[in-house]
Amino acid sequence: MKAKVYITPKAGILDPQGVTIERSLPALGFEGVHNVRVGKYIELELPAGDGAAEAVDQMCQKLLANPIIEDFEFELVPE
Amino acid sequence: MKAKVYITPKAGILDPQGVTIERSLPALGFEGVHNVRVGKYIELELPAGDGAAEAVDQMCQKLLANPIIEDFEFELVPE
Amino acid sequence: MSEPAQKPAYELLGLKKKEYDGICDAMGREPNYVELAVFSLMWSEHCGYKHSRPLLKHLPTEGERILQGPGENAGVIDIGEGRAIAMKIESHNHPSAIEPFQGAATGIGGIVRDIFAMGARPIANLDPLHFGSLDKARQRFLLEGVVEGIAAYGNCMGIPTIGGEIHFEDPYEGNCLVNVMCVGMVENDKILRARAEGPGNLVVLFGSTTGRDGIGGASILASAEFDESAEEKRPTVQVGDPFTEKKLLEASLEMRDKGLLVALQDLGAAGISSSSSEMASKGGVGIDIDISRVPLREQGMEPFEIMISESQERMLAVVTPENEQAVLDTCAKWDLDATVVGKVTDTRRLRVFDGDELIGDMPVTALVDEAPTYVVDTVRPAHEVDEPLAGDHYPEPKDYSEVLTALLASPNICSKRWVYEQYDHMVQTNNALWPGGAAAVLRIKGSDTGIAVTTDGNGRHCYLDPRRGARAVVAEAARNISCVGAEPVAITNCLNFGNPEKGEIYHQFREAVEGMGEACEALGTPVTGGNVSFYNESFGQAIYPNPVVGMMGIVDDVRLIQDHSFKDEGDVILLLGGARPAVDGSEYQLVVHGEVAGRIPDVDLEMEKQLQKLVRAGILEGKIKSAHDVSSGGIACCVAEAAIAGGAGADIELETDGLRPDLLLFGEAPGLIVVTVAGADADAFIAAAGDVPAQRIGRVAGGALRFRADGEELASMPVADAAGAWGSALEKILEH
Amino acid sequence: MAASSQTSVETVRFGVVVFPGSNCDADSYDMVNTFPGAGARYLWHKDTVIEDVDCVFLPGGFSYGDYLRCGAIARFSPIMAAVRDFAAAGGLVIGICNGFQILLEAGLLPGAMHQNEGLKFICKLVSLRVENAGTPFTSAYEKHQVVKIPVAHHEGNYFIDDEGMAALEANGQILFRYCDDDGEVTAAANPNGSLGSIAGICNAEGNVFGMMPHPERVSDAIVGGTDGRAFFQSIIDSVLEGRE
Ligand SMILES: Nc1ncnc2c1ncn2[C@@H]1O[C@H](COP(=O)(O)OP(=O)(O)O)[C@@H](O)[C@H]1O
Ligand SMILES: [Mg+2]
Repeated sequence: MKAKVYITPKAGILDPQGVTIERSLPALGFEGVHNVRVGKYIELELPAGDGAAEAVDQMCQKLLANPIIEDFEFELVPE
Repeated sequence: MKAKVYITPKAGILDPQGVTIERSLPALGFEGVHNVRVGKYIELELPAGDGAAEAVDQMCQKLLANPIIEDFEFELVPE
Repeated sequence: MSEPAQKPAYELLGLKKKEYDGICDAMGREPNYVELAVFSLMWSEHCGYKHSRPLLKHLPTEGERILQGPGENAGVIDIGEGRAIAMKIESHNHPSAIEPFQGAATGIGGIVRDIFAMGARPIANLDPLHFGSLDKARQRFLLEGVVEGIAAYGNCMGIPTIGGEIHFEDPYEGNCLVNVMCVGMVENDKILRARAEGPGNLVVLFGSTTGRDGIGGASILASAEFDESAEEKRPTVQVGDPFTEKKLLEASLEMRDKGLLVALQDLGAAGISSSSSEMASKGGVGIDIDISRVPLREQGMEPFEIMISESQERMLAVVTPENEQAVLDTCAKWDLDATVVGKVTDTRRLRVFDGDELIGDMPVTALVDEAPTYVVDTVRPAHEVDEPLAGDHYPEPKDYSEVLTALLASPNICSKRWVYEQYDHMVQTNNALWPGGAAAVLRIKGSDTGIAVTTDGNGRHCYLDPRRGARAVVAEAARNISCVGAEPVAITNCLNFGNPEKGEIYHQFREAVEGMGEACEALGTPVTGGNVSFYNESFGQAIYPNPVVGMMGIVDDVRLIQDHSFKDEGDVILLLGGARPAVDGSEYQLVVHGEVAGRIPDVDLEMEKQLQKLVRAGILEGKIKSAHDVSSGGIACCVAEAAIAGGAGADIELETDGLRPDLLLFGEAPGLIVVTVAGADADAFIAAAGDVPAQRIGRVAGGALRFRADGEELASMPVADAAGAWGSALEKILEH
Repeated sequence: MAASSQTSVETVRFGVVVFPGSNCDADSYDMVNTFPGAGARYLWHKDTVIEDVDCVFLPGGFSYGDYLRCGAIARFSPIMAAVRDFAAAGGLVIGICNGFQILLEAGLLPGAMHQNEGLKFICKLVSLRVENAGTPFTSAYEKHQVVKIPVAHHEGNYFIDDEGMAALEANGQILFRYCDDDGEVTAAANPNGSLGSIAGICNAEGNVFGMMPHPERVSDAIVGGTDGRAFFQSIIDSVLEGRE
């Protein structure tokens, strides 16, 4: 099955990429955009089964996200 | 309103990050994971209105994604 | 819509009818699709050097120190004590124009592989870059992307990017130039070559998996065969993976150290086809490849796609059967895939198998050495004139200080700190000079020796006179090397031109190659290899003809080198060399008068040799306390840069000798060097200069720059103001 | 990656860890060996034991390409379990640049790294102020001494939460801050946006240390400076003292 993982900078934590994008948008003609936050989107395939959700959660905790500065969410999509 | 943007490497384009993560997962005790693809997940807020979808599409094309090597999708979420 | 008339496949692959006939002759039959795909690439301009081979043949390539000239992955130069330097320059212009970050990154990847294919450990990268004017957003985007791409790849590999150059001018707007040079160090007895030998030996492919990258034009074969909408599945842009390349480098050098390799070759253009056939050609053998054994990263790849895929970060090795396991083990240690994909034969043919089935069978010699060559009738373009502009062609500027400030802030002259601070230029801890000077100097660990490296080009000068321009480029590179105290030894070159099928372009190419050869001959710096990049034009507008020279020099005691900064109050500033500055082709002409016209002065190569010898000797004897060659922006900018670097002012008094002061200060001519010596040494130095004209032009003094000619003050400003204009110009433009 | 250099019991032994993407490993190794009282050897990331080592040295580089996050994958290398044990037993562990990032990811030091504020890789000489000269890593410096040591990184923008910061301050765990040439800690002198202008910290126990700047790059006058030597001298002194 497929897992879709969304990793976002923790609320209240500086996001230098988001800040830079937000600053450069007006010059491109996009006014009024705010709260830009840049995170990661990871897709992966893993064996289906009862343990899948637990496995993805563990992967996120241990490797894919850094809990000090990032939050994560994921969804499992059967194929 | 809020836009959620998902950016992924185009099919067929090498994704060195995905490959490296995939290779390292077995050592962490996660077997059988494959097709890991790493992209970006961006959230932003913009003025609601008819032009919002068009604006986000343009932002993706011009700034957020690199259309030569990346695909993007987005959804608009009213608040 | 009506069906377009179907063109023959060879034509869609860029081959001419005559070329196709030649292939049929060599094969003794018509080629199948696999063979046609392989031939079309091997006989492309890129691999086959169809328009350049006849001229390149005449370049001087021999010298006492040359251990390997053109013909291998890189040239190799003996630097003494059992050590050698491998170096090569290459272009990645077209990919960078499409996707600057990845184009530049994979450019670094490619040139680095060429260096470690020789068994050398890469110790430095250099990056000569050319873009259109930074007024345009697209050009700023290209610059930022290219610099980030080079940084991302080189920094990750741990190879310091220590030099290069950056030039901005309109002719590069549609075709940026991204040339990349790599320098490596190898012990003489560990040099590897790409000669496949020993029928029965195995061919091992290691590194990344193979995908559809870079199939490019040949993809029409797939549509011809399947007619599916397979087209969009084939990315034209390749993504670099520096981490895999780092492992490839370490694994290759470890196998070198263990003596496991008969031959080593990187996979570049045309992938397995060219690497295997070139290795076979060099060794006078044949190679069988079984494409079914190649690890793939995409499903459903056609045999021809596997043969010509240009997937990055792959190497091909020839190993004896006894060493097979050790090679596979070393790759496993570095977490790299490695597969035996073929073997060496005595057939002198490249045979392609899909499992047991023979699907291609081509004579190696025809593939590698028999691509047709072309010589085009030359046409001298109308802008090339015989006479230089008259001395009063342009009005004399009213405010010389303003001109000096404008020149110092010109993107072509200003500080390139914004660029080189993005490069890890210190890793490997060898740099005896930090970026920003005439040439970069690296110490060679474990010895007193240092090497100096530089890249130089001057498309604008070559546009006005390609022969003089190319001669001057070689001389300038040598001057840069000499200005740190090192002796110029050898060059590698990257020849960037427009469409060579046009008489005017071919004229530029021929003149430039001949001019380069003359200068290399005269200065004793043979050509160890290089690269040719044609078709740098869009919408009929070609780039300036732009030969780029990468030069290396040697200094026996690296502690004696000198930089360009003014040192002590009271030091005497001398101008060495007799060249007469001219407005033609100068940065001054373009920035202030908005034109590029006239004829550049020719370099006096005999005088140049003596001038450089004088400067080197003066540095090594400790007499010369700073040396800086006069180039863009003329004597005024040369002095200003030395003053800024040293944080010291200069009082300059020149004699016009009939030259209008603006030309004297801002004009350009090859063959001038500004040096400083201690006051007490000045007279003796001048007396010992022999035939080299040496004149006192001022003193290091105070905190201001002052220029006078024939007693009349022309320009003056605090060094801090000059430093401000020069130091922040690029940031200001990019951060506007 | 040749055999280890000659070491004797008298010598202070540095174990330089080599990850597949390390690239300051050889610089670090060579530099340690320029100290008469010290000897370096390499430790391979797949090793599971650390023996005959006084100080584990995680060098700079891009351990696993620094894909995903710097140091995120390296932290799971077999050697890191051994490094953890080594540290728990009181051994000295230093991480320079990528090594610092790995120690953060591994939780051996508190905090995390963001991308540099300017989003660009920065390589340049910067000034640092020694904040605490009473540690095994800084004893050969003087408190508030200003030293010039280069940075070369893309992700050196140090972050820690308020509580963590308070603890760092209270325990004297901040050893280096970015400053201007006069030793003033200013925003303009902060090259990457690090909170508190932090350039280097140690753990509460005082035996694990990480810094972004590269002292091994300024330990030889011919390549631009010697301000880094005192860092290594401190470690050597401290190990020798411990043996007395
Ligand atoms: N401008 C040039 N001057 C001298 N030698 C050249 C030049 N261009 C190419 N060569 C030589 O021709 C050979 C083939 O070049 P190339 O196909 O670019 O090699 P590679 O695929 O290893 O990069 C090399 O040995 C190269 O050095
Ligand atoms: Mg090659």
